[in-house]
Amino acid sequence: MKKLINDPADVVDDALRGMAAAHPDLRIDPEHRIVFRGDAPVAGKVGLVSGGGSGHEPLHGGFVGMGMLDAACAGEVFTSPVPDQMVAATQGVDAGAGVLHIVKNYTGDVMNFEMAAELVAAESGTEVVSVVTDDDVAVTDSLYTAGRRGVGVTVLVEKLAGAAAEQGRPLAEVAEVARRVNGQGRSMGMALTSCTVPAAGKPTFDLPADEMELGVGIHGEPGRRRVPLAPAREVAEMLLEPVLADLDFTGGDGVLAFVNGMGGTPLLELYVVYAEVQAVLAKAGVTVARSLVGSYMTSLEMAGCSITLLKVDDELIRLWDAPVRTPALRWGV
Amino acid sequence: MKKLINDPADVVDDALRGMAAAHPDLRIDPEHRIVFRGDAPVAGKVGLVSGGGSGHEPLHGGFVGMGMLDAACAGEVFTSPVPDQMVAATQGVDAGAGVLHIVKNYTGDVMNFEMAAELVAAESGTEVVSVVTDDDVAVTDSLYTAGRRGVGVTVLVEKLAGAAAEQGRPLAEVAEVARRVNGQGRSMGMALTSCTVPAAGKPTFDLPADEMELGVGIHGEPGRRRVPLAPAREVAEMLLEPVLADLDFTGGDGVLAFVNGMGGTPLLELYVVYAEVQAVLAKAGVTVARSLVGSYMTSLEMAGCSITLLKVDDELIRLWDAPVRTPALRWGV
Amino acid sequence: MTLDTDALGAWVGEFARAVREHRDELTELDSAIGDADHGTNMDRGMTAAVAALDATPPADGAALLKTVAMTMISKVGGTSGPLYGTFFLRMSGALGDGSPAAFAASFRAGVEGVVARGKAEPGDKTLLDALLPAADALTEAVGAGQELDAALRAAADAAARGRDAVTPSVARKGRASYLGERSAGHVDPGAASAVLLVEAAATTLARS
Amino acid sequence: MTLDTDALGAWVGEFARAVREHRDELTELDSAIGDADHGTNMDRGMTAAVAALDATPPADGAALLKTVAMTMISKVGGTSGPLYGTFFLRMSGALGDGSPAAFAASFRAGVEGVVARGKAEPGDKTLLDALLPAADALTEAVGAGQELDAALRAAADAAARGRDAVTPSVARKGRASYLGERSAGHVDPGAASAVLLVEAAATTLARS
Ligand SMILES: Nc1ncnc2c1ncn2[C@@H]1O[C@H](COP(=O)(O)OP(=O)(O)O)[C@@H](O)[C@H]1O
Ligand SMILES: Nc1ncnc2c1ncn2[C@@H]1O[C@H](COP(=O)(O)OP(=O)(O)O)[C@@H](O)[C@H]1O
Ligand SMILES: [Mg+2]
Ligand SMILES: [Mg+2]
Ligand SMILES: [Mg+2]
Ligand SMILES: [Mg+2]
Repeated sequence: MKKLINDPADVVDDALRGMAAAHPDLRIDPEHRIVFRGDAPVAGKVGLVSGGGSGHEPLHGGFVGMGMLDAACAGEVFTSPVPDQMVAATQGVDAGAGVLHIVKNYTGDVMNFEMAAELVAAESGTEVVSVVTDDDVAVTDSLYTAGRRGVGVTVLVEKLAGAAAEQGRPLAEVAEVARRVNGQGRSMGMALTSCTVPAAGKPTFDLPADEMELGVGIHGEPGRRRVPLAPAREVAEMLLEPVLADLDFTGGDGVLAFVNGMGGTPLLELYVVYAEVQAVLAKAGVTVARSLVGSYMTSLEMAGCSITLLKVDDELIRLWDAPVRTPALRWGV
Repeated sequence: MKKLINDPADVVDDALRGMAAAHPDLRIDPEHRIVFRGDAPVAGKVGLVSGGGSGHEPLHGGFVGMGMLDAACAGEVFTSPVPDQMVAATQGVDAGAGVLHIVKNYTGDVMNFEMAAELVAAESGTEVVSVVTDDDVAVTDSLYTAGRRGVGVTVLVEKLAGAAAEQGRPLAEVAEVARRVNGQGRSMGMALTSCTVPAAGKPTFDLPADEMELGVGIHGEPGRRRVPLAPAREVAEMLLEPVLADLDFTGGDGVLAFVNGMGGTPLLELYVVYAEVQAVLAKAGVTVARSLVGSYMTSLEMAGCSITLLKVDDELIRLWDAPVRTPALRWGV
Repeated sequence: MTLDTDALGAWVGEFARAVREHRDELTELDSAIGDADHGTNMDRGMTAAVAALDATPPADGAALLKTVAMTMISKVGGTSGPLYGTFFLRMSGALGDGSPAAFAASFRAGVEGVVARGKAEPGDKTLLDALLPAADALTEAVGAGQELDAALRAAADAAARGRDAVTPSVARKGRASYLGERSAGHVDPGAASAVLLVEAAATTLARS
Repeated sequence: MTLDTDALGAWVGEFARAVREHRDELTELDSAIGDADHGTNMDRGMTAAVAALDATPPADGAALLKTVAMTMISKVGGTSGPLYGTFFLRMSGALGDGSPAAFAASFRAGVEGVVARGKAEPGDKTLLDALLPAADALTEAVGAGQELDAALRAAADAAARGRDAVTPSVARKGRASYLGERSAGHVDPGAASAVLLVEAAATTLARS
């Protein structure tokens, strides 16, 4: 295992120390492993809390700040954080307007956030609403299983609901934005190589030199199938085909197109993919209103990418363009 | 070779198509492979032109925009662009106030930029000043060789000289800022894995599973020596030791500390490294005034990092904090 | 023969030891159809649970199981933290008088807690596919008047058979469900750790 | 016997062919002590040069070499583009009457252009370590009244000896210099491509 880390058991704590040092305008609770917005709780504002296993950086800690999250809980690598952390985060951001939990749809994340919400309800008057993201079209038969995974759309929910909260909108409306974004977004990912969980010490899966995993998750969960390596042009088609089949993205005010790197894929390649995504969308009659290209929701050092499309309207475009000031997304301020 | 590309011969053109699609506020000249600021030439402003081989993204094209570069020329992967490109870029950004060339110290880059400057001088009245960055302390005996390489400090020169140009300062002053930054910055890098040049199709070097390259460049040039894998703590020490030995970074207004990822290393690990950098600097009596953590000057999919320290003063801190609006660095606007 | 605090402590200790011994194996199983952390998760939690019991010796069996529960919930995360946590919490609340029948009933209460929290059904390829047959075997054996050691052996064997029985199945819950058909033929990591739990009971409690 | 446009065209064509044949080998040499692009660079440039000559047949030898020069400069980049470009440009400007003596002089002018542009010295482990001995051998042989074929053979052999002579050395210019002692023992990629250039001359021009 080749990684720039110390003891695998310390990865999360060490990275949080680094974040604390690099971002003095965030406040980090090392004991609970929470990244707080420096000025949380923000008077009158709905608090946004998210979190999940580590190994997906900049998600979620890198999205804490003005216009996005108020707090993010960091779990062990690929392991949901625990209820205690979520309770502490929720209490730390509550300014009386209630708190939105943004939860990616994984059994562990959902259960831990549920337990946290139960504890908060039992212990305090804080109103908590949870929105679960589940945008991954790689997961079929989702009715009879754990359902679709929450992937790329989570970043967009955090930005757009964050902007709505920043405008001072009430909890119900902020949650509604989050739900709408989740409902209008779809994603699909692929991997060229496996990631290596530090504590496991070896690659989660073996992938022959001439194959790739299609429909891979962000935890190195193997995908639905293995296919021969293909040029970026075909990869874009293979990823977009099920996305476009699942929801009609034509017409209206167009889409936000998000090409996300899995951690080990350089930006050069993501731009190559984005060029092909644009070409596929143009042919499919889908207009791109906004785009995002970069490694925002990673899977350790896995090489690969995911593509997320979000149907947008005037309001969502305004929320997207609204100022944001976090380590990983920043504009307008 | 596992990459998200089409034909290796088309990588640069394909990526530029992607950049053009993703960043409508940039103007891309596909024929000359130049990324222009959308509003170039900017009246009254000194123009900043840089460029180099591709494969280092976001450098340089991702640093084009308000407060940083006016144009970036993209060469083939790891190959300096050609004089024609630099001439076209220089002419395209010249608003009468002259143009600064920011050149990384590699024989090819220096020669091609020199030829371009000669051509510009012969053909037009545009005043061109070149500043060559050479901050890599891995290269010793630099007096008798091609000299030190230009690495991490180049990003800082582009930001700081870009901010000075944005203030409307004259060419001589902007060049002076660039030279001062280069003179006060030092870097050192390492790699855990090799990169693979698309046209070559296989890793540039083989690195055993238990070794790393110390003093590696950003083109997969092998480093000065191979050492056994070490924890991030020791890596930070090994990289900082020669940097701190080369220039006194104590006292004054402190430093800008920049931990840069080589392309295949995820942000999680960069934060782990940054935590250790802070610790080493604290012990060495060096104050950190500003920091930057991320993959800003990559070497394709190479895993590894470099550390750059820049001695800053009040003026440089102000220039650093000044607004910038580029695909890869953005704040204050 | 009663299942006192010491006996339950021995069970928990033996489970922790077994988890440590099989940690890499559990993670390996989770690599094939999950995210390669089940062994690490369980080991982190059970190590912390044993440490918590050492630090503050529990007043009684219920307190002991509650400490284990709260430690799993606050130290593990993921899917297994809440599920094993809920299992021990519900057992703790239903422990009764320490008789074999009470133990069987509280074990079943724990398993029902897992059902309530995770909403999985038999055959979904989860820890339940080891725990439910174990609970059934235990209840039946104790009800039929068998000695505790025989009853626990039956439960452990039922757990192992349950784990193996779902191995050919396609997972319908948890992370393995994302693989669809590709999950068939792999041992479920959670079912494997649940077998260790029941085996640990057979090894330690039978001697009580 | 004069070195006319066709003869020079044959030389350039043969160099392009040889570069293509040895492309991967040159890149491999550059992987060891550089950035793995020398073969790709030279092949891209020489392929474009041949295409440019095909598209617009040059009026004379000087025009031919100038087209090659400008193509190398505008299509290659890196270190080899400007250096090979300067070589052909200076040769073009000094081509003279097409006699062997004039060819030797213009070859030397080309090599001096490389020195002026790259500021390397003999022994620095660059293309010059093949080109300088070749120029010396050519001048000497032609001056001694040898036939062109013998003179070019001598030049090509001198180039190869020069390349091999610096192989044990530590590079002091270009990217290989960053390796310090680790560059010793490796063949310099630029010196290797320069040998192909002189070999191509010996193969084609000798027949003129
Ligand atoms: N809904 C569920 N109910 C019961 N057990 C489940 C459920 N979902 C998953 N599991 C069990 O959890 C195990 C995985 O645990 P673990 O790897 O620790 O968590 P995670 O999947 O969050 O990484 C699976 O092997 C399965 O036995
Ligand atoms: N200053 C110099 N003068 C002459 N030749 C040089 C000089 N520096 C480097 N070279 C030659 O250039 C070759 C490398 O060319 P190439 O790989 O195409 O360019 P780059 O090093 O820019 O990738 C080296 O092998 C060496 O022979
Ligand atoms: Mg997990
Ligand atoms: Mg090169
Ligand atoms: Mg798991
Ligand atoms: Mg090279």
